[in-house]
Amino acid sequence: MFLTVRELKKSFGGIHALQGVSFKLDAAEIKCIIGPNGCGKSTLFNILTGVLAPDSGTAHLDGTQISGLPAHRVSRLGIGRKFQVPGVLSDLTVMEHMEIALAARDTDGLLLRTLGWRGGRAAILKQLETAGLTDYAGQIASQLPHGIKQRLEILMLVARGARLLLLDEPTAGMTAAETQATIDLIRRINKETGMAILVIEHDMAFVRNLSCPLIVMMRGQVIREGSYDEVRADPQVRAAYLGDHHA
Amino acid sequence: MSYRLLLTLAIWLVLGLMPLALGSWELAMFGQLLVYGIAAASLAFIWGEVGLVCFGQALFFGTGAYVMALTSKGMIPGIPDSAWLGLVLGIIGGALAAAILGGLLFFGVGLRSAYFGIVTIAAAVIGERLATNWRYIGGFNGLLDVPPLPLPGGTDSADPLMGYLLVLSFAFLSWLLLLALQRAPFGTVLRGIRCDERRMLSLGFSVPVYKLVALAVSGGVAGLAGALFAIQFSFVSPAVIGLALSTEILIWAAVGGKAVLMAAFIGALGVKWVEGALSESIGAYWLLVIGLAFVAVIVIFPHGLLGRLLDTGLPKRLRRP
Amino acid sequence: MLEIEGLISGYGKGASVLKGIDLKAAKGDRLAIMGRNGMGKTLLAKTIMGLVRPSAGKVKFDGIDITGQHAHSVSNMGMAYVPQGREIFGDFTVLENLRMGVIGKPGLTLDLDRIYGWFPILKERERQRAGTMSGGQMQQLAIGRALIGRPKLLLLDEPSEGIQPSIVHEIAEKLRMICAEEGLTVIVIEQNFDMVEILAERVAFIENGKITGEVPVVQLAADPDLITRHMGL
Amino acid sequence: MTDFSKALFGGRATRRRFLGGLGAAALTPIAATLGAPSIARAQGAPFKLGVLLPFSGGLELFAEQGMQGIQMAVDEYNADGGVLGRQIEIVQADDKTDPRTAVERATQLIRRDQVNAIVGPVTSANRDAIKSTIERGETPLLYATDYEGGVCSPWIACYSAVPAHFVEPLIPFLLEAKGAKNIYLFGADYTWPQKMNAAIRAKIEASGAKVAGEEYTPFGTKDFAPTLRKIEESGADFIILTLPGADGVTFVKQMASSGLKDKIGISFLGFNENYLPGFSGSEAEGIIAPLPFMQTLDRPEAKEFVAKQLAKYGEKARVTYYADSHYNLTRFYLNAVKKAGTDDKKAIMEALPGQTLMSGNGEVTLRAEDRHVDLNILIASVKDGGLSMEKYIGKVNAPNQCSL
Amino acid sequence: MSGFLPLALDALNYTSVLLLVSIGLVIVFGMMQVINLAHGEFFLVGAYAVLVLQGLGVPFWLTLPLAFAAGGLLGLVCDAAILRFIYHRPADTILATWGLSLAIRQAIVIIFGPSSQQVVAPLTEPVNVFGISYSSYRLAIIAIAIAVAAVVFAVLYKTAFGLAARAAMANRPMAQCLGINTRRLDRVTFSLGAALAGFSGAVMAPLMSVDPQMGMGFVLPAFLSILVGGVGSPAGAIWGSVVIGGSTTAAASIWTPVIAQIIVFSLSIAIIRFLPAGLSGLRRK
Repeated sequence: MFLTVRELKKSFGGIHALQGVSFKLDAAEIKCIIGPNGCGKSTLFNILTGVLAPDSGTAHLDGTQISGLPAHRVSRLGIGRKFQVPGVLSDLTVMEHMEIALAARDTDGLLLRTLGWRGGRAAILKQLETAGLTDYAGQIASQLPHGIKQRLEILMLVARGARLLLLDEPTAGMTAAETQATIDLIRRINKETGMAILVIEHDMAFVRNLSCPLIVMMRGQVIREGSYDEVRADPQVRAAYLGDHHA
Repeated sequence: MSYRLLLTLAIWLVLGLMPLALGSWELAMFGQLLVYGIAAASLAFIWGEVGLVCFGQALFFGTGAYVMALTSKGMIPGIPDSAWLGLVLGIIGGALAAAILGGLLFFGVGLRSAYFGIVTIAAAVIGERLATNWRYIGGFNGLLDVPPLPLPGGTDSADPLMGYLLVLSFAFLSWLLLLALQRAPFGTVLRGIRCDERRMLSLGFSVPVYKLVALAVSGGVAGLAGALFAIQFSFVSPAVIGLALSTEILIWAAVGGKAVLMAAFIGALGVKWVEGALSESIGAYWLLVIGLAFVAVIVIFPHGLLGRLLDTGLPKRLRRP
Repeated sequence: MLEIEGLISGYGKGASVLKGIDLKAAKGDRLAIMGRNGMGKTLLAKTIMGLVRPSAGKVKFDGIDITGQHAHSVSNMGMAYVPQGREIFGDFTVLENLRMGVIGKPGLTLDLDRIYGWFPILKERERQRAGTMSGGQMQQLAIGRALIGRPKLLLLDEPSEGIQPSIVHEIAEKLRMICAEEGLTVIVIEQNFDMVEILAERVAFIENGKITGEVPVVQLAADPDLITRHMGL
Repeated sequence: MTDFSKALFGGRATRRRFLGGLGAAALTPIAATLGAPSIARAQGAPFKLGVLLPFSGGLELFAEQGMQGIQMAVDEYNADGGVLGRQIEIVQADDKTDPRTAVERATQLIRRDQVNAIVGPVTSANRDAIKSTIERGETPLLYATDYEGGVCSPWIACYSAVPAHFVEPLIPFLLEAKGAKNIYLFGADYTWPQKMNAAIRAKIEASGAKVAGEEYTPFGTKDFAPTLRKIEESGADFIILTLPGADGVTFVKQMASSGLKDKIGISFLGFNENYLPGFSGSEAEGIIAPLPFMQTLDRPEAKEFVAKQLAKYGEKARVTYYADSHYNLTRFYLNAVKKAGTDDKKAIMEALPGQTLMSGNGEVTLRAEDRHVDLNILIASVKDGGLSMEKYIGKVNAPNQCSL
Repeated sequence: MSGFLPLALDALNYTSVLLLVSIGLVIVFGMMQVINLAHGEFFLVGAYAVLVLQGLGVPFWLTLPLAFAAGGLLGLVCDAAILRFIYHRPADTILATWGLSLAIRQAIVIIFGPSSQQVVAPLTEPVNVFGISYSSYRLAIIAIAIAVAAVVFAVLYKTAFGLAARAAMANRPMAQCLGINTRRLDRVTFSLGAALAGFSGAVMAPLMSVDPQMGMGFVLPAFLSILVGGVGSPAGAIWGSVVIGGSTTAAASIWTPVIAQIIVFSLSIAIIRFLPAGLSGLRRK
């Protein structure tokens, strides 16, 4: 198994954010975690990226334990994360973002190598061109349209060269067309780079169109795994989304 | 080449040609002011790139000055009394002081930037107290009779022209170094850290190490400025290590432009010059005027007086295609 | 009561998220605004409230133009806001939280009995630190804090978030009752149809920063596919 | 109300006085030109005297007092035709009580203004800081503040009370006249108090009395309770204070408030008339200070000097030993210029020592061996809010400062 | 080494003084995130207010409230003229208030002259407490500091203003949404901080040299106090003053004031380093 998560538990004060979450992900597989706000998705991502250490349980990437490692080490092992709030560096230009991502890939973030790094303009422009962001190259990130910010962030992670991509609500705030473009982008990234991708999302249209296996979380637990149709048919899941009333 | 870069280069050219136009008094004065310019630029580097408001800059400056004075006076056991060696050791000393401070503050539970400022204030005061109490390095009065730097051709830095050219060359070299770092991918990473440390961590950059190295580089340049101070002013004392100088350096950089090396550099020269002129012309009122003028600059020009004018922008490789 | 015309707004210097919102609510109306995450619903609430300054457009409240007014003046004119995440003062006691609802408003007394009548749990927990209560209790406190200021309009952002379905139901019923009693105008931003169905009469859908349609709740309840279509569910 | 308006306008009036003085200095050359056209036209350039004093930064008062002396000396010589047939012009510079600024201003005075000599500064740190600058600039430095001793440079002349001047007469006086047996030494954390106390300790121990304790405090300390407690518990019967400026005032006030001052005697080195307005009631009463001069000194030369100062700076002016020392050292220097007959700095510096003149307190000689003076010392104490004589000591010979 | 009781009294006294000075600082810093480097100059203005008022024949105890008003008035002016433009730029508030401090201090030098001025002490005779003789005015300061802290806490925890202020400290936007005019609150808060500084200056005036530099010695220990105590809560000023005041007095009693300063600064750096939320942050965890 590429990513193995076993019985992760985490609580803050009296709130049990994760109450024993386990799941698996194959190499080059896309899975989507859905669940209402506050179900523990973000805590899970924080543990998988080294921002938080779990109270108990483990996570392994390709046989290496990643739970409990500091964030930059986890990143170097090949986990890239896209944050829920558009994760761009507000006063940097798009090209600077790409330089940071490419430098992180080529140097593993090691300082001495950064000093000598000469990845350069050509690689940056090529990346931007593939993602269709060339027009925005010189713009400051805080001034970008919302959707472009999201795409820029994903592109950074791709350029950074992760083996596993964690996407936290990648289409939040996007138009339907932008959402579709993002789905295409995710599919293409997956196909071309063989990256495994774990998505958190609660936009069901997105989930349906991405058509991948789903993991449904609720109140810190995995309540269901399966395909879109299986999950949609599950009364418990419908309850989580539409309230008891419709169950 | 942007007109801003041209302007910056023109300033260097003018500074380089000044000896043709100026008498020995102006050269001697500028030879002293340029030292402060280097210190201001060293602060602008970490303030602008990493966003650290550092009240400890004088600590690095002072370490450089003391190391220089002790070495050239032959007061460090086992180290020959060479002024040039002192210069090198001064740079290393400043960098080391910065690295130690950074090592204490950046790792583990990180400090928010306002706290960083206050903690460095306390560190500057402690540095000043230690220097005052350490008899070997001269205590409160400090060390006097620091010899000038011998230069090829039998002259030394005590000569106004030679002193000026010496400090100017080091100022130019420091500027080149800091600018090169700003414009290298390393600088881009630092700016990324300024925007969002968490995200840079998640991209695989060990943020504390980068901050530490940036602070050490800044400290090294400040140490160089301190070493040059020792030979230009021929003395060192706790006054070059404490809070008063730290605050002054912040002021110079803020008035000139805290994020732009050249603006901060000129800011130091300008503020010192205006201070001198005001203290001669309006007597006791000069501090009042300086204080209020300074408040006005901070309120009205968040980027400093020259920040926008001298911002050389991004390197060519990062310009829009 | 509330008229919004061509409202354009965004965060910071960034591009606009709301791209021309038009919305009307008469006195006594109970309007829900639904839309997917990130469509600008919360920004809409913040812009109405005066926390975010719109770049264009107009907001009229009770006949007065409040565009660009500070949040405290908007509040004092009679608009109460229950934000997403409730934002109660966790370090304050329940009573202090309730007092916060009146101290900014001249001429109001702390009419606790009225609030405790609706939410008895708050009376029980009066001296407790608000941060230690459950999600549902905090939500009742947030609503109580808004109502104690005797607003004309109640603006709720995701009141069902993070609350057990049974409690959502209870809160929704209670809100409906209160609104009817007080003749309050309500605007509720929601994703949870359960809450919307009980509380609102009318639903406006927001997508890509614009209002894409308005449907009576009865119609939505009768035809669940309508909501699926609008919400992409 | 008058006191208030004095407080309100006192500072400004002083300022105007300086500016007025400068104006007068600037105008006199014109008068001289009219009176003696031939010489003045031949040598029109004024003879410049640099003054480097802390006009801001906390020691303004010392600067004002020093300036009072210098200005009077210069005005007297100018009225007498100046030196070398040229009028003397004062070039004033503010060292902000900061060593870095002192070096900048010294450089400016030497290189830009090309002064013939510099009078000042006040603090030892600033004097040490500018030492190399004035030696390289080969410009005489005239230093007229009491200090820790040991300055020996061909370019520096000192009109200063060094430790011996205070310690030699003070300790026997405290032991014999005041019955002190156990003395606590407390000072600010810098060179002057440390050197001073080393000398005091040696003298006390040689005289068979005891040092109850020795302690230093950082500048700017505002709470002296722990130290006062220690002093009380040490069993000391006298304190010798080397804590100049505001901190010293604060210490004495807190000592008075704690009641300790009624039990333990206090001697304050460097105390002078400037400190008096800082105290209220009986807070300062009984403070013993060794001084080379005081305003109320009952000697003809002192009365004459004070009268001249008051005539020049107003009846309310304060005349301290700073005014006296700066006045005398400036006169020594201007006499040397006359004696040398040239504005060659080296020649003037060589002509400087060996002179004797009447100071505000007896005859004083500028010694040839170390360019320091032997001062006439008196011991005063605070009585009824003013300084009054306890004992007149007379000439004290300090050791050669070049052989320390 | 002194007995415990005198040492405790000395420590309590210095703690009280620090508390007086830092309580205004913590309110301003905690509420507005403004690091007010001009705090020492508001202190100075309070002391000089006593000087002027005593010159006019106002009895000492009556000058205290007037010094409070003087500090507050100056704070109001500074807020209106300077600070309201830069509240959202914390680093710049440090620099601007530093410039302000320079200007105020020099204005005092120009108006009153640079020298120490005389403030007549109201209580001069030491009294006997538990068998040791102690300065009666110092005892008065302890009482005043406790009273001021009590009043400030009563205002913060018992009045509507205090509730609003604490609410703005905890969640600014929400406070606005509940009808709190935070802009006006800022102005009142800053003025209150300045007024408290002025008041503490007036209280301290009889015990120290009244000169233009007098405020500077307090600013740094007061800042360390509020950082050590934690700026998130007004109670932080109490914890911080106890730690800084107590350790300064103890170290100065055991060793020397110089060593005390070095120890206290290092200790503060260590506390701030490992407990960024200060000591009052511990309790909340």
